[in-house]
Amino acid sequence: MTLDKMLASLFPNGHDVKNDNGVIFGSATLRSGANALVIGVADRTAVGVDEAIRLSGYVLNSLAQGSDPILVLVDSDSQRMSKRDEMLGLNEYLAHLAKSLIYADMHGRPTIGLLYGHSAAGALLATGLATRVLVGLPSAEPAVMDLPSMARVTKLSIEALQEKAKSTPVFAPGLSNLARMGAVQITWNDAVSLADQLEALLGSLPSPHDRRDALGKERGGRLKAADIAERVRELALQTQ
Amino acid sequence: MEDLSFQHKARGRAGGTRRSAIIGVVASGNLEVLVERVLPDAECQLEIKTAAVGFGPVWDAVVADFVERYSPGGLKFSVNDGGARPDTVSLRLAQAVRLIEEDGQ
Amino acid sequence: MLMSRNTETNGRTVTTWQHQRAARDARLEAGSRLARGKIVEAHDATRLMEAVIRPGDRVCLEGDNQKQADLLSTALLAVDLTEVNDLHMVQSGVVLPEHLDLFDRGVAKKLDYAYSGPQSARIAQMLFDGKIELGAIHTYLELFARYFIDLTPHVALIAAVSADREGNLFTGPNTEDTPTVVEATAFKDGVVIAQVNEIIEKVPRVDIPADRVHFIIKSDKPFFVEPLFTRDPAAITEGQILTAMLAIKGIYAPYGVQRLNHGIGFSTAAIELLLPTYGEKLGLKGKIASHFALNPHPALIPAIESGWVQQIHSFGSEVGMDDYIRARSDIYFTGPDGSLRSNRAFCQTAGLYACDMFIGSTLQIDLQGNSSTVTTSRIAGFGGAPNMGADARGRRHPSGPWLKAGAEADPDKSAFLRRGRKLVVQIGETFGDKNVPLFVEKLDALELAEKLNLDLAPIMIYGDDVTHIVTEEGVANLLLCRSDAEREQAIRGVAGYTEVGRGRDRNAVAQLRERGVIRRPEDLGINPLDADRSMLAARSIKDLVRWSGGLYAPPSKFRNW
Amino acid sequence: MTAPFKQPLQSAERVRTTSFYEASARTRVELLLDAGSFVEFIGPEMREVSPHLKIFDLPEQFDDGIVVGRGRLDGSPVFVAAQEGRFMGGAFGEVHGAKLIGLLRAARDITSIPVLILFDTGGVRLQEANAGELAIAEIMRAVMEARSAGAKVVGLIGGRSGCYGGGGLIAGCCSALAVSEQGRIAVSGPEVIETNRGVEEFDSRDRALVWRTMGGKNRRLLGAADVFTDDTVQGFRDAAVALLGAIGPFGLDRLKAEQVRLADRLRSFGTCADAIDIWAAEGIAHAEQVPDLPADQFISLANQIGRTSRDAR
Repeated sequence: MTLDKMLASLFPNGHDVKNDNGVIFGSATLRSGANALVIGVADRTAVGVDEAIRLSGYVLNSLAQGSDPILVLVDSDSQRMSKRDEMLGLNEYLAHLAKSLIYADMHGRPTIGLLYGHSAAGALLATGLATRVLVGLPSAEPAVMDLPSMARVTKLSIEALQEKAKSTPVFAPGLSNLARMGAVQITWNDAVSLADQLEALLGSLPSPHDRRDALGKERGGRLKAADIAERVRELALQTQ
Repeated sequence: MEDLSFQHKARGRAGGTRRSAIIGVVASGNLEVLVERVLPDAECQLEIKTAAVGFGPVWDAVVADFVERYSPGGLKFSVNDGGARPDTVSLRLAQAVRLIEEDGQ
Repeated sequence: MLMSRNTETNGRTVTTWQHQRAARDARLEAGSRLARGKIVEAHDATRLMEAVIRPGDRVCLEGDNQKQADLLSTALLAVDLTEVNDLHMVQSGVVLPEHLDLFDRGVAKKLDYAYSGPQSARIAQMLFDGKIELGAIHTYLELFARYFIDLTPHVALIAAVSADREGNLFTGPNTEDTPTVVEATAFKDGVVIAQVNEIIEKVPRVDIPADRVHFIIKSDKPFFVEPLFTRDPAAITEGQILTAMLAIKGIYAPYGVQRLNHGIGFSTAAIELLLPTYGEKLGLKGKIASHFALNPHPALIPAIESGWVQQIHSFGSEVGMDDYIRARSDIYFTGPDGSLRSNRAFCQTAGLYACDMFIGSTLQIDLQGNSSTVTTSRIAGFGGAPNMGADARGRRHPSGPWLKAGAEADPDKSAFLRRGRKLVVQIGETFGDKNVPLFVEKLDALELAEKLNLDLAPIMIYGDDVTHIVTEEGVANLLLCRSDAEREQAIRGVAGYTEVGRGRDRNAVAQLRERGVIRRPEDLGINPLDADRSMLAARSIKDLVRWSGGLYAPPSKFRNW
Repeated sequence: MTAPFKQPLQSAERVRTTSFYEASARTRVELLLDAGSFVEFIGPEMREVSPHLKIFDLPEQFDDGIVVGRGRLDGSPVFVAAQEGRFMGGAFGEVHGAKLIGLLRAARDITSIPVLILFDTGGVRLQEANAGELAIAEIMRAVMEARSAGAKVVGLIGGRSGCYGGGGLIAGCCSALAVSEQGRIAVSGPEVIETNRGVEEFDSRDRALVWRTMGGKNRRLLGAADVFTDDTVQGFRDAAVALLGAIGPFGLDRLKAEQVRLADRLRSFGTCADAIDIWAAEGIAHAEQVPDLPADQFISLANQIGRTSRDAR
């Protein structure tokens, strides 16, 4: 799905969202009349220090404004892989963007990620995975790790990896795998109005509590994570 | 991966009072040994999961010498092996015994 | 190279004794058309080769352990094959890919050499494929010796750091083979061509006098030097530390070994790093390890700084050690300019005659104690180890360790008539990389010799020269063995869990242990659990830099800061 | 440098002489905390191993490469998590990550007990990449929830595997960081950059380049890490104590200050081609010698430059 098509389907009541060299920024009027902040990454752009600092700025600047949601649209590359970005501390810039989104979500500005294209690794952590609800569109093709790279490191053939991927969602790329892990909470239908689906989501938003591990367990993708985390938490609480 | 299991009679009970100890790390050419005081005093058991397939006779010899030398009665050893050499295996097993025989919890 | 000494002049037969000189002069004449004085531009290097080299010539292309005449090898590779072909390469090191490309292309046909570590796999393949006509694989000293008897180069292509306009050469700290190669070539009517990093007014010191050098080519970039002798202390394992402890307490101490050569493996690096800690604790300072034939190993810095080492003579240098060596001229051999003067031929001779011990690692040891670094797919050559690791039959001066070893080998003989023995110690872990056993029933070298139809299997050190084998299982003293059967059981007795080790006769090994032929860690009062990295005087390259007071400047690949 | 080798070493002596870089995760925890105070949660005897490694026929580790628990630091209770950088490069998998998540959620609930994270990681564990990536996302969320609730989260970085990938992002979420010279903090590893962008962009074998770009000294000078310490467990212990005493409450002002801090950094150094240029732009006289400075001299230099992320992260 192209950005323009998606914006049109999402925001029939109007928006001023712009794509500036892959950095998405603007606002949109929702059905409810709420004025959502819309940010994100388009055109499979790599997220480096320059992109991240702009995006975090948009989030922080909007925090004074009420309780309207923040939408994060994602069609990105991985983090930008360069000497300059790493030298300047890319990890801090990406973390800062994620922190800003998490802070906003925890303080009355629900965050919704819309994964409509590619994304990977650090870029996904700093954007879609830092939101309360990550929505997948059918066109999404996330790849935490691409199979050719995996093949190189594991010294297995791509065919062998594809074979293994049939029995587990735990390593292979793809939207359905991330959904089974609990990372993508909902997958929308792009043949019908996205605005309707957004309103439905906003009408029944889960609490800001992170329950992706529980979801991953329900969906059979991550059978141990939720239990282990809870066991550690309980053991630690006995400290008092 | 290959799983191996060894049961031995030990001459006597291993010293100390600690219930368990762990040493080593699973990495290429290295291994971890978890030792637990869970068996009758005259018995000793080793459960091995190894990444190097086909070294059963070598493990057999290493384990027999180890039991003969340290008499680790009452101890169960659980080994995760990343393909360590026999000398490293012997060393880690000996370190595990030393650790569980130390004073402490 | 026989040629008629008789020429006809005006009907009279005159005997001529200077054919070679005349031929050399003709070559120089041809080459000088490309030169201004002795200086030839780099872009004319190949044309110079074509001018001075004749088909079938013996050519020494300087490939040392470290210093490589890389520009000249590239230039030689590019010659017109109609003018230069079928060369007989006589060089110590086959190190650069170009050294073998020469044979692929037909520039060269025959090879006599000593060492081929970095090209060990390809040279084996080319030998199998018949692309190289092999003369022989030598030790360094042996090849140098033949330079003066039957393998004298017609042309030597050498490398130096700088030259002046007359052609005096400064080789820098890696003098290595250069003086020997030049001596053999220049004084037997050969042509010497040097590549240099720079041409300057006055060289810091004259390593090669100008009258032995015929052409000089300035290279665009400095010749390639590989740090071959740097062992990162961070990679030393507990097993290597245990083996090192056994060697120090079980061999260095009882024999009182002061004059020695170390190999370049991690076990000997561990020994170097244990001297100031474990060795100190054993009270051995001043009693062992004071005089070395050795490259400037960074791992020896803590021992030097702690006052253990009195003197080191070196085969070549090591990357990053220049400032340290310069500041420690009490220890190293240095020139008037302050930098290291190494010399492979002299240092090999020193190792052969003036050292009481060689200790080093190998890849395979058989039941007789023969050792080899050859595998069926790799031929690394011999380098210097066989000379270090061999008894010098011509040795006549006595020393404590030498006499003691001789007495152990033959206790019944009259002391006045008894030869001493050099201690030749093989040190290693029973299993090497990827769980490959050190001990084997049959060396891969034998299989290789059969496949290549060689007269001799490439044995690094013959079993009858080996006096001790040290592994984490203990020390086997082969001097005390009185029969081949005992020798075999002594070897099996320290072979651990290898098939060779598991095949030992337990009773025979127990008896050998009672006689002290085999000494286990506990027999030496060593608890294997004490072998801990905290015993190393330096545990990282950074520690070595600190020990050196900042004088050691490790190459970038060894840094983690 | 020259550790005496009495066996066993006196405990205080061991803390002082043990290299953090070399020590195992367990040894780091044992020596970092007050002697004998550490209690592990879901220890190795529980055998909660990764359920995914067997798919790849790979060996498991009983603690899945991370040690979590509680103990005391200078008498006060702390939670601690330590990654074992030698097991699968310290990478995050499902179980590995979940142990840290549970610890952070407890810190959030209790609010008064700080968390020390001893990072040693290459990032996401390839064989369970989706689970690892998501675990990192959950950890980042949990760190922010813990900090928002008042708990301090301090990262200590000086292990063999550095702090790469998602580990770098988690580090960026912490209240404060201490780093040694060996410590590296980045997102993409040197080999990854070289593989994707070519050796001209980044020569991963040029280790001096790797360290001056991603290593502890550059991170300290940039203010990304607040404390630089010598590579001993004692050094990290002292750093942790100092940081826990200095960290104030988290709030929006911190994030706004961080926005300014990071934007300033881009403005000041965004056109630098190399870390040496950054240091030179900071006014350091012989910038190229910074990598060779001994710890004490470097610390005073860094303090003189004075960049920290205090109150701005």
